Amino acid sequence: MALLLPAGLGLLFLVLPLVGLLARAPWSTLPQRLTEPAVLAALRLSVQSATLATVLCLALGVPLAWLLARVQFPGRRLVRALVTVPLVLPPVVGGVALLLVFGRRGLVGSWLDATFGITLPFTTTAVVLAEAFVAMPFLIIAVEGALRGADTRYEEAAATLGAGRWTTFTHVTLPLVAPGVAAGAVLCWARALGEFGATITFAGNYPGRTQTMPVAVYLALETDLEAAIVLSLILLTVSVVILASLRDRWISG
Amino acid sequence: MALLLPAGLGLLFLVLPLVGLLARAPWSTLPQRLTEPAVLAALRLSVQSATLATVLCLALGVPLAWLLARVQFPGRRLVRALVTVPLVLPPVVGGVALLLVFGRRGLVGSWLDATFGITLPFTTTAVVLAEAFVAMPFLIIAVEGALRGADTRYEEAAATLGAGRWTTFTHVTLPLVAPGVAAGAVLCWARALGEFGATITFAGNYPGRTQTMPVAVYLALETDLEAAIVLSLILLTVSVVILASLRDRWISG
Amino acid sequence: MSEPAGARLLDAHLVVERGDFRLDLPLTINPGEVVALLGPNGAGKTTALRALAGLLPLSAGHLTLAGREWDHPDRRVWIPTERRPIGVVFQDYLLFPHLTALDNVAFGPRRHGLGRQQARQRAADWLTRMGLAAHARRKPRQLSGGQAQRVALARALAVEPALLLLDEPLAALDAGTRLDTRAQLHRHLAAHTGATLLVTHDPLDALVLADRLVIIEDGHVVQEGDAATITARPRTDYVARLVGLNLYRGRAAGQRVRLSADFGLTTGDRHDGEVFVAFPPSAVALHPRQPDGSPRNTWPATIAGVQRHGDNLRIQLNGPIEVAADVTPAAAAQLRLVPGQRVWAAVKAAETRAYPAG
Amino acid sequence: MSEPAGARLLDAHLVVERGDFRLDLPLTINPGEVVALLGPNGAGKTTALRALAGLLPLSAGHLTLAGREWDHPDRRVWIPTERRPIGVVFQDYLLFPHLTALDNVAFGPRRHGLGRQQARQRAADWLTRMGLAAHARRKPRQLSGGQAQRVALARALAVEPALLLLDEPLAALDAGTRLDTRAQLHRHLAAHTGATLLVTHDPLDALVLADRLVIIEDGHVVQEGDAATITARPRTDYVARLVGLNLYRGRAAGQRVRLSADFGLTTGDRHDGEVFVAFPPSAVALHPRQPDGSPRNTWPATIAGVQRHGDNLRIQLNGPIEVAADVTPAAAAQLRLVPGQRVWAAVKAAETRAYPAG
Amino acid sequence: GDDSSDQPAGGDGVSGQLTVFAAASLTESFTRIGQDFEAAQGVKVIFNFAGSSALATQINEGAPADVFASAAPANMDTVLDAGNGDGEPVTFARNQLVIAVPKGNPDGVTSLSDLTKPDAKVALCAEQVPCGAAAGKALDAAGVALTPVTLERDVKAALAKVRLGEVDAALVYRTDARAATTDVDGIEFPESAEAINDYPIVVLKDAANKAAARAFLEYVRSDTGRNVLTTAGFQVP
Ligand SMILES: Nc1ncnc2c1ncn2[C@@H]1O[C@H](COP(=O)(O)OP(=O)(O)OP(=O)(O)O)[C@@H](O)[C@H]1O
Ligand SMILES: Nc1ncnc2c1ncn2[C@@H]1O[C@H](COP(=O)(O)OP(=O)(O)OP(=O)(O)O)[C@@H](O)[C@H]1O
Ligand SMILES: [Mg+2]
Ligand SMILES: [Mg+2]
Repeated sequence: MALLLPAGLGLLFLVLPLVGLLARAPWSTLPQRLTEPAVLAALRLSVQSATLATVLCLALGVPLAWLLARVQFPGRRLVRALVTVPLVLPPVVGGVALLLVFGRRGLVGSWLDATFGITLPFTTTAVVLAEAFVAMPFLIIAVEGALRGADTRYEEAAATLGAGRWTTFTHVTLPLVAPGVAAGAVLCWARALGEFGATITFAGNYPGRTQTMPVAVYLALETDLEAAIVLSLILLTVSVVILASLRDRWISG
Repeated sequence: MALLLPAGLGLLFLVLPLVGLLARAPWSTLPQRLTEPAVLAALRLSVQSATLATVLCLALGVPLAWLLARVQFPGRRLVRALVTVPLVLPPVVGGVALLLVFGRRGLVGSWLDATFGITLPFTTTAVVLAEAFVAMPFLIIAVEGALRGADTRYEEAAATLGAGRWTTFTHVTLPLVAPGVAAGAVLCWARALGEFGATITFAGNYPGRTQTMPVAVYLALETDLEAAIVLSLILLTVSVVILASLRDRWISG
Repeated sequence: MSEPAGARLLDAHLVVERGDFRLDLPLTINPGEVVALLGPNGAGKTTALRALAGLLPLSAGHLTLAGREWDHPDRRVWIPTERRPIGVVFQDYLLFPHLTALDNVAFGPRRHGLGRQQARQRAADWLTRMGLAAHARRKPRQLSGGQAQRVALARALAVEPALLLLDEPLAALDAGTRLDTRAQLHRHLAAHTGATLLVTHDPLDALVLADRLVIIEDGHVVQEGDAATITARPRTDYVARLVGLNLYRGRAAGQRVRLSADFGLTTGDRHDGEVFVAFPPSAVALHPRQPDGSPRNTWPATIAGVQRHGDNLRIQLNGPIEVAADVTPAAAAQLRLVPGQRVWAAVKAAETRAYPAG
Repeated sequence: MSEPAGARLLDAHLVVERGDFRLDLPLTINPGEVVALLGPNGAGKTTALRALAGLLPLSAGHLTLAGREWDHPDRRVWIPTERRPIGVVFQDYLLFPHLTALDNVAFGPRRHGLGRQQARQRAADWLTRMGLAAHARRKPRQLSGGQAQRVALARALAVEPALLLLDEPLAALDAGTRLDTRAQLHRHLAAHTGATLLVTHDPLDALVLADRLVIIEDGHVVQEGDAATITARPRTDYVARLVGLNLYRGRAAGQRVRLSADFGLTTGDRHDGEVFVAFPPSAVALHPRQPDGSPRNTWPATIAGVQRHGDNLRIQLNGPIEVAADVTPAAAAQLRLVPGQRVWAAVKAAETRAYPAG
Repeated sequence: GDDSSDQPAGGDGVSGQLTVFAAASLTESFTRIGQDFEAAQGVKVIFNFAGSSALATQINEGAPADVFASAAPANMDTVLDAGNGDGEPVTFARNQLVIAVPKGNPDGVTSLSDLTKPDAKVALCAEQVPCGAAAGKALDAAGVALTPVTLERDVKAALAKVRLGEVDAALVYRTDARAATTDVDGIEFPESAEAINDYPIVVLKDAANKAAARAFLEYVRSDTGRNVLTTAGFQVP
């Protein structure tokens, strides 16, 4: 089979480095790591904030994807291009940009501070925002692709039955593109979970509050390569287990 | 319109940080930056290696996505989960993992060195490999989603006309999911273009050979925030222009 | 056509341009009336239906239902599809693949303000009426083609639309189900106080279900009227084939009609000027030699094709005019009717009908 | 059925299970033979066709073409779809949306080894034969429903298959095009040396195109034979409706057939034991009062429904037996035939046919 | 959030909590010092470890911090130039370069000039980061022209290349070499004296708890603090 060879090669390319990590990991230290409260706190924070960031991305990104896929408006090309900005921006610069806007001295941040007394940076909210900023394009582009691939005639049929745009969207379009949305959400969640540069810049590195696993890995790298590998493998295992259980349910559902 | 409000909010959230950067950028230094040979070299290297990485991802990732979407085999859940590994692995750790496998003393690398005298680290090839490793999951997941959404009955029709799996794949399936593949390729290219952690870890940093724009941005950040912002904006503009011109052609094509 | 304007429920002049193709169709439908739109493939039937549904905007003209303007490009009036009280059955059903048959039918009533339970109840009633109660919980992919089409019909009817649009609603049904569904549809349409437009290829559907037929070709109306008129007096080849007649155009002088420079027919009716002449295939008799005797139209012809047609054979003949003739298998065997064979065709003047053209 | 086994091109016993539904269909087709598969919606026609095409595996049974086994679960034999020399027209066409009509048709020939130019040439020939030369460069979305179906037909025929499978190939065509396409199809099928299976709802298609009819209901064969036998002697309600007859089952003793405890008919034929009795709706006469005179079958009945049916009206009657009667509009007006009206029905014994059941 | 509000007062009139922004290379030493300080003074110390440049940006964008300990004077200057320092910074530690080679020194490296052999693969830090600037100065002082295969983004990355065997040698800080003695040997060389990197620390202008901040600064420079730093391989002034 002409398709199996490249597929196998691709899989090998993705899996071999993991094998390398597994071979190098100091397994004896694993139990001790797993009981360290700081590691557990970082793990919990990572999963929680990645999930919240995904929810935020779904709430804002799916409508934006719909706008790009279904509504003709002037400047659509520009908007579509702007959506890809956080993809290309080095995450650390993304973090700086977020500071420039939402920081205490920032465009929006100073107003938030003066009006509501809210400061975002260095809070768990900041972690969620940083992750959402970096991960949202993945969701938008995946969902837009799915929307373009979907047959718009079902939406016409819904309109003839009296469904407005909103109902058509929630009752017909979304269920039809559910696999695409699920794929986008997976990408988004995984990207948020692995996010490091923007998070440490915008939210800082406070254990229990803003120290996610990737940030902990970064710090561990400063002192101990093996420790960093073990932490990465813990993060990896957790995410793979969550994704494997979720995705198969979503896809078959 | 109940959909326009979140869409607008989402767009604002993505665009505001960019505004922050634009407001802060020292525009007067731009012409000088743009003529620096090191900047141009980094820019060219970034675009070239991201493009090569995308080609590599397409060649290996599309067949793998097809395998996941269309072929029932034992362990498919596991393979699907493994594909997401590079997404969650902090990129620096991904770079370490690549070193452990393809490095001079690595599993495959030592064999390559002994047999062919090839060492990958610190070469442009290493840049492409690092970017491909990090970006491939985006392509695979997007394409798999598109394949699942596509109507398999067209493939049945092709089979009745005598087309085997390979011909059906190239002549029917791929054209049908072209928008999904295009979306995946865009994600993949953008992610590769912005890739920093795995690249600098696996390929190192040498101007003209392995110094991509994100690496240059990172180093600029160490000394001069404004310079880093200008470099980021240059990278951004180039990628947005390329994406905007490519995507609209692909989507309408 | 001759009703007072006030009685019209639908009053439209549909002009739509689609690439090279231009639809230009004046259309009125009275309350309770069923109009069938017939025409060859590509004539613009689906285009007209989409314009009525608001899925295609008019390029010009207007569209008014019950005095309310739905689409009027000159006045920039436009009511979107979801605010038009319509029901549509699409040519390829378009059942929502993620919903069960029941939820597909309940979708419209829900949107029209019914509660979930009420909507499902109404949907269940409709499915029962369509003989599909047992399939209510199936997804569209698990339904056969004909089952899917009946669900689509139930879905459109369940919203009790003021304008019902049917794009070949019976095409995929088997003969038995078709009869039942046609009867049900007929019953429903008879009770329906709204307007109905039925796009169909099947003349029987049109004759049974419609009060009036509008026949279009290439985007334009070629004939319009009740079934009896159209059946008796087709005005184009398409309509003639639809109703199963041979049709010719010629110049009449009394009973004699000249069809070409060197061929004419004697007809039962007297006219002067441009006329159509029509007669059924069964009126054509075939003879091995030139028949003599009572005054009739006779001409030599060559057999171009033979098909079974019901219990009879339908023979296509070339010659001064192209004509179809129906003969019994016994007669065919006796005449050795094979393609290429030369025969004489004969039609009694009394069996032909002539009527003014233009 | 009675041919020697050696003459069979297709020899199959298709057993497929799909949820609750089970298809169990023995099927043989000789070289050049056209078999029509008829049955109500959901009977399993598409299922059988998919099993033949290799799109569904058999659960049991076997499938052999020209002595080569294609599917035999007991022996673990399985030839995949793309290696079966077949041509399929799907119920919903499935034209490749990204290819032009020409490239859709050229797809099969290309896969069968023709060069690009030759394949396109053959495709162009087929499109021309189908009257679609002008649409060769269109994408499927730009074709009307009927145009798309003709392209699908051309695509299936262009590979010159040994087994041609047609899932309602004419359903979406207008009456005129249908006649032409049917004639073309007939011509092609007559020249075709392979086997053809035609799934259809339209009895006319089946009668014109097929050499033999196989009728299935709920996955099982209920009747099989040539058109004349089936038309004359339907054995189920579905077949009776298909061919337009009233059908009853009863116990015969000579010319008298008892249909229920208190109702019987006198028939033209003599039999003993279980029989079917059939007569056409046109054989039923309606009278306002009980008719007297010549010995005939008469019974009181109530009008359940009236439909137009061609030039006549078809009346559905309740009573000791349910029966359909055709009357002229003039007669209907005279009898004031409205639902609920009580009338007397009469059928001459000579117009009924009885034949053994079971 | 579980952020603790004011802690009960303890020690010498300082109390509450203290936020210290410290360079990532100080993670181990400062964590130890912080624990001792907490025990001694009853002040809760919260650390934000990250790259010095990122910390400087955060401080200049209004991050709530009391103390900034930088791994390079340049990043300290960024903060001072923006007017965010309170008083003059003090240098509390110094770091010196060594040549890191794989354990056992297989190539027998003894001096900088051994690194110029044609087939030797050497990793340096990029000139934008402190260890790269220091390496440049040292190489200049030795009069050695060296073409590295890579200019790493920080000293840990350069060291990792040695540990994984990708390069034959790297110029790294003595503290880093010492932390990795299981995998690498650190070879001292005389020119490193020309390229010593200073670690400055300062109390910030917007500090919420200036008393505790000053106490922390003093504690870092006390004997206890110096001890921790020296153990890690720093020189202390
Ligand atoms: N999207 C399109 N772009 C250009 N031309 C189109 C498009 N859709 C349809 N047409 C053309 O418009 C004409 C009318 O098409 P329409 O679908 O209304 O025909 P129809 O009467 O419904 O035919 P059928 O009986 O075969 O369904 C056809 O010639 C068709 O080729
Ligand atoms: N995927 C499926 N899963 C379960 N049952 C199915 C599935 N597809 C079809 N069926 C059922 O199998 C039976 C046969 O379906 P099939 O499509 O073969 O009918 P058909 O004879 O082609 O009908 P039609 O004339 O309406 O096209 C039906 O009862 C249908 O509901
Ligand atoms: Mg149509
Ligand atoms: Mg079917």
